[in-house]
Amino acid sequence: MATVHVPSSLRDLTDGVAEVEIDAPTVRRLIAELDQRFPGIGERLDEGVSVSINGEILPDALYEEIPDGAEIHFLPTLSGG
Amino acid sequence: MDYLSPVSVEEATTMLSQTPDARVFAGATDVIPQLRAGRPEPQALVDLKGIERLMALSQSDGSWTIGAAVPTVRLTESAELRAEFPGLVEAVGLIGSDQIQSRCSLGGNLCNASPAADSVPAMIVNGMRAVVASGSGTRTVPVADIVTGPGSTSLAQGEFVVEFELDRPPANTGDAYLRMTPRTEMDIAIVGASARLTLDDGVCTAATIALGAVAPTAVRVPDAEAALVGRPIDDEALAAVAAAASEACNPIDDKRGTIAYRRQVAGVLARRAVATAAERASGRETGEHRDGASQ
Amino acid sequence: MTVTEETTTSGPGYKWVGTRPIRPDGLDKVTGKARFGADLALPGMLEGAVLRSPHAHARIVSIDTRAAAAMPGVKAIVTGADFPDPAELGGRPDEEMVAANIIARDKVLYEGHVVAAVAATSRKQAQRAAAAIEVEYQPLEHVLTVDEAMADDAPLLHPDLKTRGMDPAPEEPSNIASRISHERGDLDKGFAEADLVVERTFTTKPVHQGYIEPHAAVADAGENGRATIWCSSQGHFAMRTMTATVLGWEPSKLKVIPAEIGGGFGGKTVIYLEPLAVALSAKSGRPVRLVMDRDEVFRASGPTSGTKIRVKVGVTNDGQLTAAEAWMAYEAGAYPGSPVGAGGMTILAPYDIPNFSVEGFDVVVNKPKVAAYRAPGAPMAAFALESVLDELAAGIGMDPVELRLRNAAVEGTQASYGPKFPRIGFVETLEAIRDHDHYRAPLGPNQGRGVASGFWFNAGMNSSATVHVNEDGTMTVVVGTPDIGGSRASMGLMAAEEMGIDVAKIQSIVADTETVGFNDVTGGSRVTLATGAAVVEACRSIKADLRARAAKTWDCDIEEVEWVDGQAQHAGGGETPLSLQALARKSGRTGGPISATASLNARGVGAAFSTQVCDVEVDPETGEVTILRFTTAQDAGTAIHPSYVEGQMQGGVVQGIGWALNEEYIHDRDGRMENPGFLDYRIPVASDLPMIDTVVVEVPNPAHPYGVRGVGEVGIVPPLAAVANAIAAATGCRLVDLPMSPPRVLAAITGKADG
Amino acid sequence: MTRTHITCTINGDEVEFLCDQDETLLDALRDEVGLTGVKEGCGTGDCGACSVLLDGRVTCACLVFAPEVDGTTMVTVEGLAEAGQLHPLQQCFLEGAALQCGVCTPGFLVAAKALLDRNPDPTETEVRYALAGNLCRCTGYDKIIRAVLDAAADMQTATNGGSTAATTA
Repeated sequence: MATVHVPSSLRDLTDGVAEVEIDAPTVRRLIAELDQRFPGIGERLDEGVSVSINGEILPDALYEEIPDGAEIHFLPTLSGG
Repeated sequence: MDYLSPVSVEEATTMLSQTPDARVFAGATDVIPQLRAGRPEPQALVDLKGIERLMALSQSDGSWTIGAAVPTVRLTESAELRAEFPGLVEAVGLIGSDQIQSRCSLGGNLCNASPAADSVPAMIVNGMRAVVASGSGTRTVPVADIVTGPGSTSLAQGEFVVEFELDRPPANTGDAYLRMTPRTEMDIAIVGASARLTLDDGVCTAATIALGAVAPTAVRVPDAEAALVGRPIDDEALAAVAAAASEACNPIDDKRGTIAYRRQVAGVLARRAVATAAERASGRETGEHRDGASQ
Repeated sequence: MTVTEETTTSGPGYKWVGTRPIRPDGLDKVTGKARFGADLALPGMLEGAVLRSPHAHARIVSIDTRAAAAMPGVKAIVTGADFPDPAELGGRPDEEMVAANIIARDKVLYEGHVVAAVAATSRKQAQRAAAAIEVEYQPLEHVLTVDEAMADDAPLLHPDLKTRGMDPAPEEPSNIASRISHERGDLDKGFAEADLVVERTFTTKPVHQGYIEPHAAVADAGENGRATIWCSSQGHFAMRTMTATVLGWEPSKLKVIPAEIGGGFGGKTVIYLEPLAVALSAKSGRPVRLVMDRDEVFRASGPTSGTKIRVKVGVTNDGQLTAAEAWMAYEAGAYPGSPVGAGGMTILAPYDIPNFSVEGFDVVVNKPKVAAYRAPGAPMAAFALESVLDELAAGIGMDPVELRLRNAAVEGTQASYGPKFPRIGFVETLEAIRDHDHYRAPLGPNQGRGVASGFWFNAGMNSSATVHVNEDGTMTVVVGTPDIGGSRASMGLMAAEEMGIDVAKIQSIVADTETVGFNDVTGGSRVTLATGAAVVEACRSIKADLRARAAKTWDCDIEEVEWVDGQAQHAGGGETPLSLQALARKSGRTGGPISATASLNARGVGAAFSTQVCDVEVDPETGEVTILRFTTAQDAGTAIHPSYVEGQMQGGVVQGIGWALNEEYIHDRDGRMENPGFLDYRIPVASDLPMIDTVVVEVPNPAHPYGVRGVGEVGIVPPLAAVANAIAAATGCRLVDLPMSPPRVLAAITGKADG
Repeated sequence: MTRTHITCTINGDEVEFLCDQDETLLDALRDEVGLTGVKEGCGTGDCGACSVLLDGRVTCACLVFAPEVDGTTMVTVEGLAEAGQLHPLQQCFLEGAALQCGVCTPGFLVAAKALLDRNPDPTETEVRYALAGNLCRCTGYDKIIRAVLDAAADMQTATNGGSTAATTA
C-alpha cells in the first residue's frame, strides 16, 4: 500500500481529495488505478509530471517498482532557465 | 543617404545649400541610433570631421578654441584643460563610454539638443560661445542661446557650429558638474547640475549655476546665483542654492524620473556642485574622482 | 594565475575534477573565430526582416502584401496564413501557444507580436518591404498588469480561456489561466501561536534575461521537404521539435546545427525566428538569415513575469516560524505559462514551517509571452518571503542568519512542495555566511547589510553522449547540450577523471541533431549533472571494453584487469600495462573502433541552496544605492571546474542585483515598451559593482557519480531580497516594489521623514 | 545606389572593400570584410560588443559609417594575437575563465587593450570605468576585471624584464 499525494492542480478531478491509499506494484499500474478511480487523471499524469517515491524524484518512473508504505508525490516537471 | 565629407567650412556650407535635406554630424553617436530608431532619413549625411578647423584644439593667452567635432577624449586627456575647467572636463567625460568618448563632440552634444546633455550646463556656466557658420559667413553666439527645446536649435537651415570659444577663468575660480544617473556609467542624466564660482577671500564674487534634464533646455538658476554673490559659501547660502534650484525646475515625468524626484535632486546636486566649485576656487579640493582619473 | 576565491573542498581526492584547465572552446572565443548565431553566411543567402504589431491588443482586419512583394529584391513574404492553424495542430495546449506566439493570425496580443516576415536580397530591402506591408488593425482594449487583468470587467485576451485548478471549474472565461495551491497544517492555529506576524505585499516588474547576443537563425529548405537550421539556442533538439510543430512538419525533416550561443539564461529555450526562416526559405528556394535587433529582443522575446505577491508569516519570540501564507499572481504575458507554479513550490521550500497555505495565479496580459529566466519564478517569490523574514528577525531581535538556521530544511524535512528532502546543503550555506569575515565587518554611516537565502530544484531531463577513443589515444566527447558557460570543460574533466588520462587529451564537442542522441535543453542547471552522467556512463562502457580487450591480449579473465591511471593493469602484476594509446592503436585487431554511447533521463537531481550577504551605501539625498560588498555561498555538490562554478554564482548574483536596483520593463499607457534598449533597460555595468566573493560549499549529491548538484540558477534567487534587506538596514525603509531605483528609494526615505 | 570603394588597414593588412554610403562599419566589417569576430549586441553603442580600435581609439563599429574609415588603420579582435602568439589579455582571459558564453569577449579584449595601451598599470576602479561601455551578462564582471589586472601585471613584468610574480589578490 502506498500513500499518494494529489497535487492541487489535479484536485478538480478528485473532488478535492488530497491523499489516497493505493496498492499497486509499479507506477504505471498506480496511474491506471488512479485513472479508474478518478477518470481523466491518467491523461493529465501522462505528460509533464514527475513522480517522487520516498523523496527521490524520478522523471522516467513508469516501470518503477513501488515499495510498500511508499510516499508518492506527483510534481510538475520543471526545467528551468 | 549619401555620405559627404567636406574638407573646408566653405565646402560644407556649399553642400548644405545645395542639399537642403542634409544632416551634419561629427561622431555619429546620436545620428546612427536615431536613424535606427526610425527617425526619417535625410538625403545626405555631411561628415564634418574632415574639416581641420572643427578638429582643432588650441589655447592662447586669453582663451581656448575647441573645434566642434573634436572627440571629447582629447578634452579629457588635456591636463591643461582639466586644470582650468575640471567641471567642464568632468561633464564631457560623462557623455558616454570610452567608445563613445572616442567619437562624440561638444558640437554634437549641444546640437543634438537633448535636455539631458551633460556638457551643456558646464558650457553655459563657463560662458562658452559657439562660432556658427553658414553660407553668409560666421556669427558668434552664446552656447546658452543655441538650444531652444528638445531636439530643436536656433541654428538656421544650413548652419552648423564650427568651434567653441572658452575664455580662461579669472583667478580663484572653480567649476563643477554633477549628475544623477541610476547607473555609474552608460546612462542619461535624470538631473545634471553645473556651478562656477569665483571667490575673493572666501566671499563669492561671481557665480553661475545651470541645470540639465529638468526643463526643455538646460536652464540657468539666477536666484541661486544671486544667493551666493557677495557672501561666503556657508550652509545658509548652500541651502538657498538648493531651494532656488528646485524652484527653477520645470521637469516632466518620464521613464527616467519623476517631477518630484527631479526637483528634489536638482537642489541637492546644485548645492553639492556649488560646494565642490567653491573648494576648487579656494584651492582646497583634494580631487579624488570616482572614475579614478587623476586631476 | 592567482585564484582568490575561496573553495572549500570536501570531496574525495580527485585528480582532474576540481581543477581549472583552459576550456576547449576558449581559444576560438578570444580570437574571434567562434561562430555565433548571426555569423553564418551561405552562398545565395537572403536576409529577412519581421513586421511586428505596433499595438498591444488589436484585431487584424486585413494584411495586404502586394506592394511589398513588388519591391526590388523581395523574394518571399509570409503571414499567419502560411502556417498551419495552431488550433488544428493537434498538439498540447502549450504547443498551440508557442505556435500562436510565433506569428499572429486574427489578433495581435502584444506590441512586437509578429504579423509578417520578408526575405530579400539585403536586410535593408527586407526592412523596407516589411514596412510597406499594409495591415489594417482594429485596436482593442488591453491589460498590462495582474490587477488590470484580474479585474471583473477586464478585456479578455483569449475568449475561451477558463481557469484551470479551480474547484468548481469556472463557467466564465477570464484572464486567469490557472490557479495553483499548496497547503499543510492549520493556518489559524499557526498564526495564533506566533508572537509576531508580518504581512506585506510586494511587486516586481518584468525583467529580461538580457543576453548580449540577439536571436538569430539561418534556414535552408531543400526541395525534398527537408530543411537545415543553424541557430544559437539553449537546445537544438528542442528547437527542432518546436519548429516542426509550428510548421506542421515531422521533426526528422529538420536538422538543427547549433551555433555558439551568446547567453541565454532561459530565454533561448524557446523558438522565435526559426519557423519564419524555414517558411521564407521554403517559399524563396534560397537560404534565409533572420537576426533580431536589440529592440525586437526586448519587445518580443520572453522576459520573465511581473508579479504581485502578498506574504504573511508568523514567528515566536524564540525564532520558530509557525505559519506562512502566500498569495501570488504572475504575469504570463500574452499566453498562459508564467512560472507561478515554480514560484509557489519554491517560496517556502528552504524552511520547515508546520502550517502554510500558498495560492498562485497564472495571469495573461498584453505583453510578450514570458520565457524561462534563471530559476524561473523563484527570485520574486524569495524577494517577498526573505524580506518578511528579515523584518521578523529584526522584530524579535534575532540575527537574521540565526532565524534561518533555526527553521532551515535539512535531510528528511518534508518540503513545502511535497516530498522529503534528501541530503541538502542549506545549513552549510548559512553557516558559511555566518562564519565569513564579511558578516562581521564594520559598516559606516548610511550603510547597511542584508542577508537572504534561496532554493532551486535543479533539473535532470534527457541527455545523450557519445565517447570515441581516437587512434592516437586521445578521446572525443560528443554531447548535444550547447555550451553556454564552460560545459565542454566540465565534460572533459569528468571524462578525464573517469578514464585516468590528461584532460588535454580529451576534446569535447557539441554536435547537431543528427550526430548525437536526443538532448533536452541546456537549462535548469542540468548539464553538468545529466549530460555529465551520460558522459561518465559512456566512459565506463569504454573502460569495460578496454579491460576486455586487455584481458584477451593477456589471455586472462576480465576480472583480473584493472583500469588505473589511464591504463589496463594486470591484477597480478605479471603483464606490462597497456595504455589507452596502445589499446587504441591495436583496436582494429581487437574488436574494431572503441566507442560508446549513453542515453538517460537523469535521476538523482540535487536541490541547490544559496545564502548571500550584501552591504550597500544609500545616498540619503538622492536615493542612489551603491553595492559595497557582496558574498555568496552556494552548495555546488561538487565543483567540477571551480572557475566556472564561481562564474555561475557571480553571474547570477549580478543579474539579481540588476533586477533589484534598476531593471524593469516600462510601458506607456498604450502598452508600448518605452525602454527597448540597453541605454534605458539598465543592466549593471562593470563600474556599478564590487568583486563578488564566492564561497563554494560542497555537499556532494549522493545520487551523482561525482556529487554534482547543478549550479547555474540558484544564485539569482537571493539577491533581490539581500539588496532590499541591506537598504532597509541602511535607511530604515522597507522597499516592497522593484526595482529599487533612486527615485523609489528617495521617495521612501522622504516619505518616512515626512511621516 | 553607388557603392563606395574603401581602402584601409585592418589588423596590419591593407584591405579594400565596397560598401553602401549609409552602411555602418560594423555591417561592413562583418558582411563585406568577413570579420565576424566583431559582434552586434545592440547596434546603438550601448553594449560594446563591436568595439574596434580605429586609428588607435576604441570605438563602437556600429556607430561609425563605413565610408568614414577610408585611409584609417583598425584593429579588431582577430588582430590581437601576433604571429600565433596570444596577446597577454587573451591568455589571461583563458586562464582566468573570464568568459562564459564568449559573445562579449571580443569587445572586452579590444577595449581592455585600448586601456592598457594608454594606462599600463590601472587600478581596479580604473579598469571598471574603462570597461563600463562593455556589457557582459554572464560573468558579473569579476573574472574579467581580474583577467585585465593580471594581464597588466604580466605585461609590466615582461616589460621590466623582472621576475616578480603577478598577483591580483
